[in-house]
Amino acid sequence: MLTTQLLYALSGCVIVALGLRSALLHSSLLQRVLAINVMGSGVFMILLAVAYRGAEVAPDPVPHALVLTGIVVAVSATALALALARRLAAEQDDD
Amino acid sequence: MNSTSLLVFDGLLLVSIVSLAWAALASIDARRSVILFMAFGLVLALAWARLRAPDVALAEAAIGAGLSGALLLAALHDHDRTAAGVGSSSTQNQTSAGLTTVIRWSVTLLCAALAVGLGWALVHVFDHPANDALARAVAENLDLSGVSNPVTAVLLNFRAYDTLLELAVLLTAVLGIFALGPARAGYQPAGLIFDGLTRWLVPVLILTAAYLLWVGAHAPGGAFQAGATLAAAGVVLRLAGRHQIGLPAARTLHIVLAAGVGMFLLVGFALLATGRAFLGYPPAWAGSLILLIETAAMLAIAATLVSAFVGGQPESVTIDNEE
Amino acid sequence: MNLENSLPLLVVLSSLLPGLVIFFLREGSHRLRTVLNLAGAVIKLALVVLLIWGVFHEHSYETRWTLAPGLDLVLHADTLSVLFVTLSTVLWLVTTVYAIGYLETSPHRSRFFGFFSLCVSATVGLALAGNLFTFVIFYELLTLATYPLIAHRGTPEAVRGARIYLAYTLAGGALLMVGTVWLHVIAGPTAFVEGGILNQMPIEYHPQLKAIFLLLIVGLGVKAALVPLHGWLPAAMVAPAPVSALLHAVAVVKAGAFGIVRVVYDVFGVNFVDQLGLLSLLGIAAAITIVYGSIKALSQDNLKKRLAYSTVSQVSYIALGTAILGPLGTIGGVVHLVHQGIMKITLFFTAGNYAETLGIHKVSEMNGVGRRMPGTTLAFSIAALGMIGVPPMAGFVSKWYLGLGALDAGMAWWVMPVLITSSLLNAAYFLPILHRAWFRPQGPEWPAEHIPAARFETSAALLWPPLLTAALALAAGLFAAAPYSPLEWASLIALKEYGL
Amino acid sequence: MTDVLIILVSLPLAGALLCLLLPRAATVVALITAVITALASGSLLYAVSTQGTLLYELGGWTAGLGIALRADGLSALLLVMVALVILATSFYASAYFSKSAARAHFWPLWLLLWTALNALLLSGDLFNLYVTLELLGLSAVALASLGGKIAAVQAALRYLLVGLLGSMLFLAGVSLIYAGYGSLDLAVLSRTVEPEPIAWLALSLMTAGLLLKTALFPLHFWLPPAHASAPAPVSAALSALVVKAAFYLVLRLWMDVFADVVTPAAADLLAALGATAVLWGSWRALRAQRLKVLAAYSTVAQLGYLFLFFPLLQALPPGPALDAATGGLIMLALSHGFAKAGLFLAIGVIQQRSGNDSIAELDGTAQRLPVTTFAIALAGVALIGLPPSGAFLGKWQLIAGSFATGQWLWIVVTVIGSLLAAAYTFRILGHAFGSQLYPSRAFAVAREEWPALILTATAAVVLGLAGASVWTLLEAGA
Repeated sequence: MLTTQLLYALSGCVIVALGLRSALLHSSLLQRVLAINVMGSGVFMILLAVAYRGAEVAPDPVPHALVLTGIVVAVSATALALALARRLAAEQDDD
Repeated sequence: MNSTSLLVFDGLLLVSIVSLAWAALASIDARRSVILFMAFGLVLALAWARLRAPDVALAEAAIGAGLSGALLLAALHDHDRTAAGVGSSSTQNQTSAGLTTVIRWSVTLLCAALAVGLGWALVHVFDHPANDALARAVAENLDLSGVSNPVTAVLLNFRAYDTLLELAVLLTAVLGIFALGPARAGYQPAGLIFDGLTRWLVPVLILTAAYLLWVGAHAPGGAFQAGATLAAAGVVLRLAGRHQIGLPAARTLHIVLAAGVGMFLLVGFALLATGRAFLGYPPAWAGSLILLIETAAMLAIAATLVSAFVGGQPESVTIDNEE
Repeated sequence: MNLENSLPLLVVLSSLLPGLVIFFLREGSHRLRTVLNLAGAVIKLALVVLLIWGVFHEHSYETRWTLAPGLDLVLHADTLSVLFVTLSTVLWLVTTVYAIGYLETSPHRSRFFGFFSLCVSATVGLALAGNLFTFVIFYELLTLATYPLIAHRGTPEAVRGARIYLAYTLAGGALLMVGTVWLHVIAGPTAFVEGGILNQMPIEYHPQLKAIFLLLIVGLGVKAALVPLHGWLPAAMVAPAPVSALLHAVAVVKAGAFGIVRVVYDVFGVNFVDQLGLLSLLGIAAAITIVYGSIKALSQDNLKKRLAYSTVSQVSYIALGTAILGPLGTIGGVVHLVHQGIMKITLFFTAGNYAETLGIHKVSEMNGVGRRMPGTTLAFSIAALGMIGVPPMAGFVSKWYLGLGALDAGMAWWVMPVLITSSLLNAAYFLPILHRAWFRPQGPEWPAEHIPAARFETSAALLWPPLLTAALALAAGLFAAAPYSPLEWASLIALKEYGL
Repeated sequence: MTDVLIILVSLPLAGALLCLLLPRAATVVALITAVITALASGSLLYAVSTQGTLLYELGGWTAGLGIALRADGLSALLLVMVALVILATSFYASAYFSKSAARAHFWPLWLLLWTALNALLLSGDLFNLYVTLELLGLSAVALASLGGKIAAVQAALRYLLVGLLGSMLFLAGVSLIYAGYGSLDLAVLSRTVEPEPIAWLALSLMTAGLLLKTALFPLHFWLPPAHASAPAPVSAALSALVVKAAFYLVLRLWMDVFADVVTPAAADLLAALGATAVLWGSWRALRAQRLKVLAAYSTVAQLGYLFLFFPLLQALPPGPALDAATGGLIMLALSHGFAKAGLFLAIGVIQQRSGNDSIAELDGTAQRLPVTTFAIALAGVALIGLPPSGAFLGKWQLIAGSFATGQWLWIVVTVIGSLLAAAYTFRILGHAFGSQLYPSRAFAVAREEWPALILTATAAVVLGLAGASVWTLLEAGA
């Protein structure tokens, strides 16, 4: 097996775990959003590592496409979350 | 570079990525975590490039690090202005200290176990030769796809349906943001230097976007990278204190936002009408149809991201609330 | 769609459809509502007459509709169902007339008569149920349809009474359902067949069958008000008189008793139940209920409460008859299904009359009421004497056959004492009332006189129904031997059950 | 003919765009779209009943390289439920929002939600399912936050974060599957997946994510605030449909794609959680002070039922018994969908008429709105599982299966849960009686009262009487 592939995949696992942990434990909204994004990046790293075929062979393009989609979905969700947080803050100020 | 030095490079890269992630999540100060998160994104882009995923690397740099970062910083800006904000605690029930430590540790252990489990399973997988069926299928059908960049082929032809729904997700997000109320107040008009900077920076960004869109057919790039770059132009204008930030009036803005999904549907329905499958491009037309869709998508993505950054419909633009 | 497969359905619809229409009627449109009610009742009666004739001439009527794999909704007419259908149809017609008179001015009449019709539709459906699954469906529907009737007045105690009723009956319904499902799993779809279908079951299933039998009997015992499951019945007394009449004589309590008869005879088979050693258990439960109900009735001053406890006791005669092995016991039990109905509905009508006309709710207020309301009091007396079992009243016939059956089955040593004690107790709580009504001098004034004595002692719609049912009770006793009499029909059923 | 599959996704999506571009005509456009889409769903059901499972390969690429849409009996039935519920709710919403400015925002998001539901029910591709989950989650959150009361926004935010976490876990599972089997197509996977570490881990990650979204105890904490603070039509869709979509995916994965991977112990775990959900949810519903909170907790309980019988489906050998039980489970899901949607609409009517939904102050309203009260009663019949509701048949079949497999515990839980449901239903209905106020008609039906009545009647009567067709459909499209 390819050491590179394995190295990146394993780091991906670690990042997923880190993200999940903070997502579950953090109380701060912002950090939860960050945590979920980090977790996503971990998953993306696993996918890209799976796609990797070494220096000579061309990688599997499908996971690349999936990750691209994933990145855009993630940014949309983040945007909505931040907008909600902003509205919430405004409401709380009114009270 | 020989393999050992590459291995060292990989090692350093991954160590820095993991530690950046850790730092971003661990830091108490919201601002610092955001900055670290953006750094994390940029280094990730390097990693993607290293894994021979240049399209993803571009997208990560532009969207993952760039625009997410911009959004987060804007949120922080609100946070500074309002007492409670994104940084503040959202959980109502404050549990006792003893309990929290127990929870902390159990969650940590759980996540550690998950990491080990994932790693173990993946090691198992990598023992076997990789399953290349799909990759080969893509390669074989690439000529029929109308583009030579396999990633673009997957995104806009083989799995175009994913991309259609993905654009729907973007649209949903921006509509949700609009529903939450008016945009932020704009920034103060910038000083001469920055203003002058924008005068040439914006055109460059627009040109880059156009280039990325065009090149996507055969080389790394495409609608998303291009859209993000275009959005960057908008962000710059916004920071320069321009209120209109290149966004059109409500009705037109809505058209642009809907353009991505709309073009997809038009092409899809048209093909259905001609008796082909939904989004089943005729090989001869595939290239141009894809470019058409990508152009619309780029505009929609850019408009969406800028609107998200502004946090609603720009002041000058008010949703026409009929009667 | 011919008569053979549509008649049972039509019998149900004849009250269901008018009921649904009535819901949408304007409160004021009194005449239209009355027309719909009576039309439904009369049409149903006509259909039932057709049914009796057909069943007597061995025609088979069955409506079948599949709801789910292995679950058919079956409406089927056999001798037993016809007996119950006839009872409820006749008494419904009378009760409708009475209810129209009784609720003259009270609010929510459209709601009341709507659910009133649903209630009867459920009862008829339950009577015509061709298998246990269908029976369960209508058993639950009956619960739902009665709840609004009990809560109708909307007073806190009315709502409370209705809630207690629900708590009991829904719990019972759940047990009945679980038992039925279990039976389905081990024995397949359980159609009602004279003589039962389970006696062929291999021995290793007997423990399960025992458990199932207990589940079913407890589930049915709730509505049949077997002690200690009778708690809801006194609480439900807050309902308007016509509802109480329906509850006690036609619908709810009867549904429970009828279900017990069905399960013992047409699902398990009475001999098989005996073989499982559960028949005597049922008998003991019935006996305890009979005596307990009568004793409780003694101490009630509230007239309707006293009648309620008397129901607890009287309905268990049916269960007792079922528990007595042999055709004579069966006849006694089944015929009491009818007799108790006629007599008890009379008693509740009259009680309603006293309350509506003179505001009398307590036994202690009834001194000399016989002179003020002779017709009503006459009806009351006939029914009461019948309940006690004075010859030649209907009640006497039932008890006579129960006694003979007990002798026949060699159960006399414990059945006879029960019958005698309960009859004495019946006398002990009815005769004083009669004495007060006829022979005690009338007090200075009545608690609250609503309807002054005009042409009749009270409004005609209230007076005639009890007189009619009293006459029926008398006739059922006097002409017990006549063809088509309840007794004759019960004997027919008994013969079929024992395959004689 | 199979074009109807893609039509069912693209039609509401196109409708959403039109509503966005023609804000003045939004309501009309939306209602027209709703009617047409509902008809399309009906035709799909018919097609499945006649031709069995339908396949549509997008872009003409073979499933695997491309994405395939699939419709079998299960997805067709759920699609029709979604269509009918959304159709009725749309008519209700046109009255509900007639005065509020939120209207312009509501309709596009509403149709996007429908797009997501249909896409999810038809998708035959794991990653595509992830995208539909996100679309569903974001549109649901955006709708839940409409009106922008502080409680609503707060609940929506938590709802969003939970949903995102859920989809991330799901995506992690998906990537493991791709790593292990090199395909995302469900049909391919159901042939190639084997009971081994990678599959177990992937399935547990995806299931964990979905349970978070379907709010199975103890992951239900986010549901009551979100469902109780959203506008009534939105609550109806969230409680009746959105959580069902995640449940459908769990069912699809466990009983279909990963059937060989699932272990009895895992099924027992789900059932244990389901049992707790039934008891805890019902209990909280019984203690609730507000109608919407009651309805939300009842959803928690009812979702518990849907998982209660997983061990049963595991234990039964393929054959009529299993089909009967599976049909029973689907029947429960359908019946709850209609009933709960109707219940929320009815509560919405009460809330708009009387200004609040507190149970204590219900007396007057319940008597002024007999039809709405009756609708609540019908919903109750279906939630309790009394005849002639679909739930009654469903529970019957499932209890029968439990007896057949000797799984007594689930029977006890079902009975207790049903009795608790009766308790919280009649706690409401007790307020309907009293003689101080009453209308001249027992049933004078106002425009906004019809949808609730129709939906609840469907659950409590139609589904029961037409029940047999559900089983035959599942057979046909199997």
